[in-house]
Amino acid sequence: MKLDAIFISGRTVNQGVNLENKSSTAYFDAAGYCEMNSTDAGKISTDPGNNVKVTTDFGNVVVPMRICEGNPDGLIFIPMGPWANAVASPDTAGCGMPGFKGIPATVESTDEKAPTMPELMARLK
Amino acid sequence: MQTVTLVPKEQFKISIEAETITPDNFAGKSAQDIGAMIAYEGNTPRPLSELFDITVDGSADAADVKIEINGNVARVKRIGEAMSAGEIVINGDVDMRCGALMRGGSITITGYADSWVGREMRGGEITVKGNAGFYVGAGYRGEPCGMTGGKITVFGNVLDYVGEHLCGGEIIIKGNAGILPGISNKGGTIIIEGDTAMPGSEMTKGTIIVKGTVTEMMPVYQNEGTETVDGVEYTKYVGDVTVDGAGELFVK
Amino acid sequence: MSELLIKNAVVYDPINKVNGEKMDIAVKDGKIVDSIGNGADVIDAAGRLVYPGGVDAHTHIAGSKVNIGRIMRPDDSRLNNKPRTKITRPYTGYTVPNVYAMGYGYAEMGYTTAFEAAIPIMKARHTHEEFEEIPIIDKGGLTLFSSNWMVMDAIREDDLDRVAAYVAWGLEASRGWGVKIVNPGGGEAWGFGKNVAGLDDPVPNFEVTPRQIIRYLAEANEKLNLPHSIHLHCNNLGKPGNYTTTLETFDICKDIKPKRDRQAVHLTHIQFNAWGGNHWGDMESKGDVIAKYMNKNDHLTIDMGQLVFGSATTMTADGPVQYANAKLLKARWANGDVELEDASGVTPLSYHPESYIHGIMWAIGLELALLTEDPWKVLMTTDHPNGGPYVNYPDVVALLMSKKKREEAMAKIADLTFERTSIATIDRELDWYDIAIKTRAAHSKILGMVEYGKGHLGVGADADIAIYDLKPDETDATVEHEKVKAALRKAAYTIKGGEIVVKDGEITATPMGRTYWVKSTAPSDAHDRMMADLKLKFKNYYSVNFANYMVQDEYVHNPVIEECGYA
Amino acid sequence: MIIKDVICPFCGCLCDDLAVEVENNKVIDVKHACKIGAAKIRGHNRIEAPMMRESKTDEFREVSYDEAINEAAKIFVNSKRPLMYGWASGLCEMMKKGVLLAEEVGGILDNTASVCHGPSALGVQEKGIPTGTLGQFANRADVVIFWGCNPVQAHPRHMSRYSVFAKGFFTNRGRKDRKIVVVDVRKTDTAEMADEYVQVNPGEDYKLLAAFRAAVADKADVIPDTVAGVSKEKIVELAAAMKGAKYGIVYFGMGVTQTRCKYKNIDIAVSLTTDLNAYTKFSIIPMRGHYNVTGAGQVFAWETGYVNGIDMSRGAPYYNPGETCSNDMLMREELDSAFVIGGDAGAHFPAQSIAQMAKIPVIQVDPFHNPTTEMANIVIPVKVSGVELAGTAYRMDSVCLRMRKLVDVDFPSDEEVLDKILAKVKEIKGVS
Repeated sequence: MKLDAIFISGRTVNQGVNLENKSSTAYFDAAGYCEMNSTDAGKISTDPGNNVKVTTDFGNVVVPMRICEGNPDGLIFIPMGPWANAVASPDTAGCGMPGFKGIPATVESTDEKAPTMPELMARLK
Repeated sequence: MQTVTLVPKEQFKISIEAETITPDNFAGKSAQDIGAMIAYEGNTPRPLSELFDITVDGSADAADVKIEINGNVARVKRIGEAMSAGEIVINGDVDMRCGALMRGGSITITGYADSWVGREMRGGEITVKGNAGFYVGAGYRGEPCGMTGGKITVFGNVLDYVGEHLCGGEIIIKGNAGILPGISNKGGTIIIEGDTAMPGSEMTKGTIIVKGTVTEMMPVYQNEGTETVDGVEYTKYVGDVTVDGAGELFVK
Repeated sequence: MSELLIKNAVVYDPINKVNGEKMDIAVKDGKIVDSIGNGADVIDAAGRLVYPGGVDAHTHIAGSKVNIGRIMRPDDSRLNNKPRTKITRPYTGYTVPNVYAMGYGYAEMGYTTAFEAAIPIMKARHTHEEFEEIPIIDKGGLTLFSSNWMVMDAIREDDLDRVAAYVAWGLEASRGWGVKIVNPGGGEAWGFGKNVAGLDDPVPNFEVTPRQIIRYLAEANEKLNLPHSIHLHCNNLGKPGNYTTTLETFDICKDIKPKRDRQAVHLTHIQFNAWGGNHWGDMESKGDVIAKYMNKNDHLTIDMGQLVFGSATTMTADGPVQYANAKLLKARWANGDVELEDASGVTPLSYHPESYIHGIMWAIGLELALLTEDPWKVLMTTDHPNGGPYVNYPDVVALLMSKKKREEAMAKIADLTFERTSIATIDRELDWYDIAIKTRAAHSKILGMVEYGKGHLGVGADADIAIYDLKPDETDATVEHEKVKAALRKAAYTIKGGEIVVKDGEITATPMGRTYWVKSTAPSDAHDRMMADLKLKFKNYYSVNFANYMVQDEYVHNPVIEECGYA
Repeated sequence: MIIKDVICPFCGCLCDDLAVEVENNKVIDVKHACKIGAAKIRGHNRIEAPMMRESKTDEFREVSYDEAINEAAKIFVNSKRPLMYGWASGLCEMMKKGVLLAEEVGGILDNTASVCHGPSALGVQEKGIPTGTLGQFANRADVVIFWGCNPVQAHPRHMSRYSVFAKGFFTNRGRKDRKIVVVDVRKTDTAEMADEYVQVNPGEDYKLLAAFRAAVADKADVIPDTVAGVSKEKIVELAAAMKGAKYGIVYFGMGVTQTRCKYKNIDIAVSLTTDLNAYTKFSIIPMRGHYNVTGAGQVFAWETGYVNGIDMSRGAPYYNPGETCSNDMLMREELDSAFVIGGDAGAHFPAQSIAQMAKIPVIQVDPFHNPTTEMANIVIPVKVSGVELAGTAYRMDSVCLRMRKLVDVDFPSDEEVLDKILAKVKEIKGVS
């Protein structure tokens, strides 16, 4: 079951803590996850820690899901970093700033494995 | 009459800045003279002769010079910059800032015109048969005025900020426009025959007519009831009230 | 260092009373000497005009205000662009040039020293980072004290020595040369969007008046024996009817005896403060009234703040006036209040001859210079870039020297201007000697830079020399004003510290200049009282720690330090 | 020994009250910093030596500094369109050398602002910016609005040092003297501790800001019942609260710069702030991310007249975000090399832009291994600025401070590497 959502990204404390430690698993834990509220989690029948696949017109990524009740329905958050960038828009909208927020996306639960940082980057080479 | 034909020799990947390609510069020049003019491929100066096959027929003043570009110049910027007269026909796509600071004459683009086509236009006419990018007829960063005169017609769609800081002249978009068309309009006219969103923010003077659907209205316009323009009935809005604007926005 | 002989120069050197004498100038090791051997390089001035290197005592060339002006104005930065060459970095910008065009532009006009008119102490490091990038010219800066909590608290407690102790500390913290006062007290009132209405209107929450701020700082200035006097931007700038505040302000320091051979107070860009009338409708010039005062008093000097038609980027610590102008003209507006210290604002605008208001402003600047008899009392400035960019100085000089040029300019200015000013009736035309005073000699004198070899060509002075491609004896400046303007715009030679840096208006060398600052001392008991209060303010109110506040030596690579203090 | 008054090299707060304990040239403890700052100063997996590889899928091989620098210089000399990105994690001293190198090689000089607060500069160019130093807000602000930013996560000590809990001259009761409003698309941790949380629909900040302007101008009649998901009543109520402030401050972040309308959100937010100055005192300030991204904008501005996206290919700088920023160029596939220094394009650009970097030679100058390293052909490790190298940085409010050197390491500084690359470029080109 696919959930239509709006994707946003942004900083978190842990993402910051590991900003200079990006080949570590700690960075994956800090930036490789997708937050949604429990109602949305219910719609795609998944639980915290399970992997979800987020897809936009610009790519897809598999990351573990976390609950954040602060999110309104239909809003998913992936911390800024390679996992968020996998689905971000390269369109700079005439002013140089790519699309990291407000991108239409679909989310579905998946058994696929979440890529590590090097694996994500390897996909682009 | 003088006709200059340019055919790109290769598919340019790094953008070429070729502000020399104008009737004013080519008037009375030979193919050899034109070939010697310098364009920049990134940081590297290259004579036009290396980039284009150039043929010149006749010799005339700028007003009677016709430049025809046959082939893909999607990576050739600033064609027609500050031209005052004459004609350019681009059979294909063209890169950014085509016709920037144009004062007179005409440019016709059969394909796609990238962003800032007709930037800070003073006069003359630009016709884009295909779609166009961002900032059609807009201004440069920080300038109070973009287009002040002339006319731009785009048959296809345009992206965001068409006519930003418009101080005069006319822009006609036959297709759809992106967000915020006519933002900070100070006295020009924009007609959008397709759909658009949030037209006329911070408009102080001028006119915007949207013949298609306005998917999102700015919460800063005074509804003045209905009015018929060229036989079509619109709701007339006046604003933007937050800047004491007297701009007129006609919405279906 | 090389030796240089300039032959057949027609020299104007007012500090040494040289008025157009044909002479040779000998240069050795960057200084002017009385003679040198015959192996020296020779420049034959061939009867051309020779001035000391230009000195600009009031200009905004570096720091946070100038830079927010650049950031705000790519529309300005794209003007006056020149690609890099083997010798020069790229030029950008007209009213807010990049650091390279800033230095090259002055040198091309024969200027060799320029003083930044306002350094907020907390942001002084930024000013010095830009000083370190501006090529060729020597620099110094005037440090803002006028709405500083330390100053106002000490004044309220009537502790003059503590005021002096803080001024001494503030000058060192900011590596500044002199005390700058802007709309005294108004900066603090602007902290909550208010202003002070006049000299006796107390500053909210601090209970001191602008008059007291001026008086205490002027006295502290003399107690510390500083080389420059206080440098004062009056209250009520840019308001019709403000000339009365200006005249009152003139009187405040009338009885103060300066410790050095200079004025007790310098009042800056007085054009903006010499307005009569009550509102924009009946605004008129009071340039004549100000000049009358100047002709009767010797304790003060002023500078013009001349307006130049076209684009300008107004920037000043007078936060309220910048907001008022931006609101009136619907212009872009940057505001930059600095905690515990002062306000600031930046507003791009342009001046139009069709506007009678701008016409009046234009006329007042010239009236001040032409109606004040003693040329030493009125320095030529445009308060760059408030009245207009410094690259237009030659245009202002031509106006001062030629009634014909004034008439040509007036033909394009709104008629109402001439009902509200006396500019059209003034015949006086300044000569080369007067101009040398107003563009070098007086600037150096009021700053206390004569003893540092600036603004004159006497033996021992710095070999900062400008040679202009114009023969005074064969040129009638009152008529050939285009020639005057062209000659002054691009010097035939500019020599900085004995090195040729400009030839035929083109940069030939880009040595780095020096930064002049003052290390002054107050009595140790006053210093200790001051430090106790200062440490408390850092603990409670500043957002940076005391240890990270003062400008470090790394930011002043070529310092020249004036040491002075209590007698 | 304990080094006091240390300045933190992580975020735009530039906290300058840290105490760092150093024993035989090793940082062993960091006090008063937040988690992020402490982690940066303690440091972790750094790149040990310069390394190179032919193709991006090969293993790196260790090389000498000279070999890496020579190869980098060759790439520059052969590039018609070299990108030079990052700068914000470096100090101002090295940025000046970056401008010099960009002029010599005719490159595109861009910093991390183009994926952060670059749009804020575009907004400032439209309207200016009424702002001040952080201490001005700490001492005076009684109405504090966090719009599209989440300091609890991104600037952990901001609230205690400057915006919420700080006790100032006119705000000596700290939190109790302030009304905190958070406007965001979701209820962030910062929203949790606010007096008022306004949830705005994603991508509709621009209309909401316009509605606030109408309300402030007492023209609420044009405002529909809801705007961007916020009721007209709430808009009118908050507009009144803003007008009633003694001193209002708007802190804004990626929530407005990265979303729909991009720089126009800042453009109109500045207009709202300016409008409010007719009624009271209001300021606005961007929550800058990197500790010295503000410095990068300041240095580039005084050197070139522009803050980022600076095209030096014609010998004089040309600026036009949307045409000359890194992601504009990558999207158009018109770069033939990329030089990443003091920034991590690999971690902060969209994947499709990075895919373009994969097709061109990439040179990285950075102390730490990161996603850009994965994309690089040449990697040159350098000192960690602000920890192993002293120099100048600019706080988010443009106050500049001097960072200390805490420990010595025998890596070269980024400035030294830039000097050497420039010298080699000139040598290859045969210019003096």
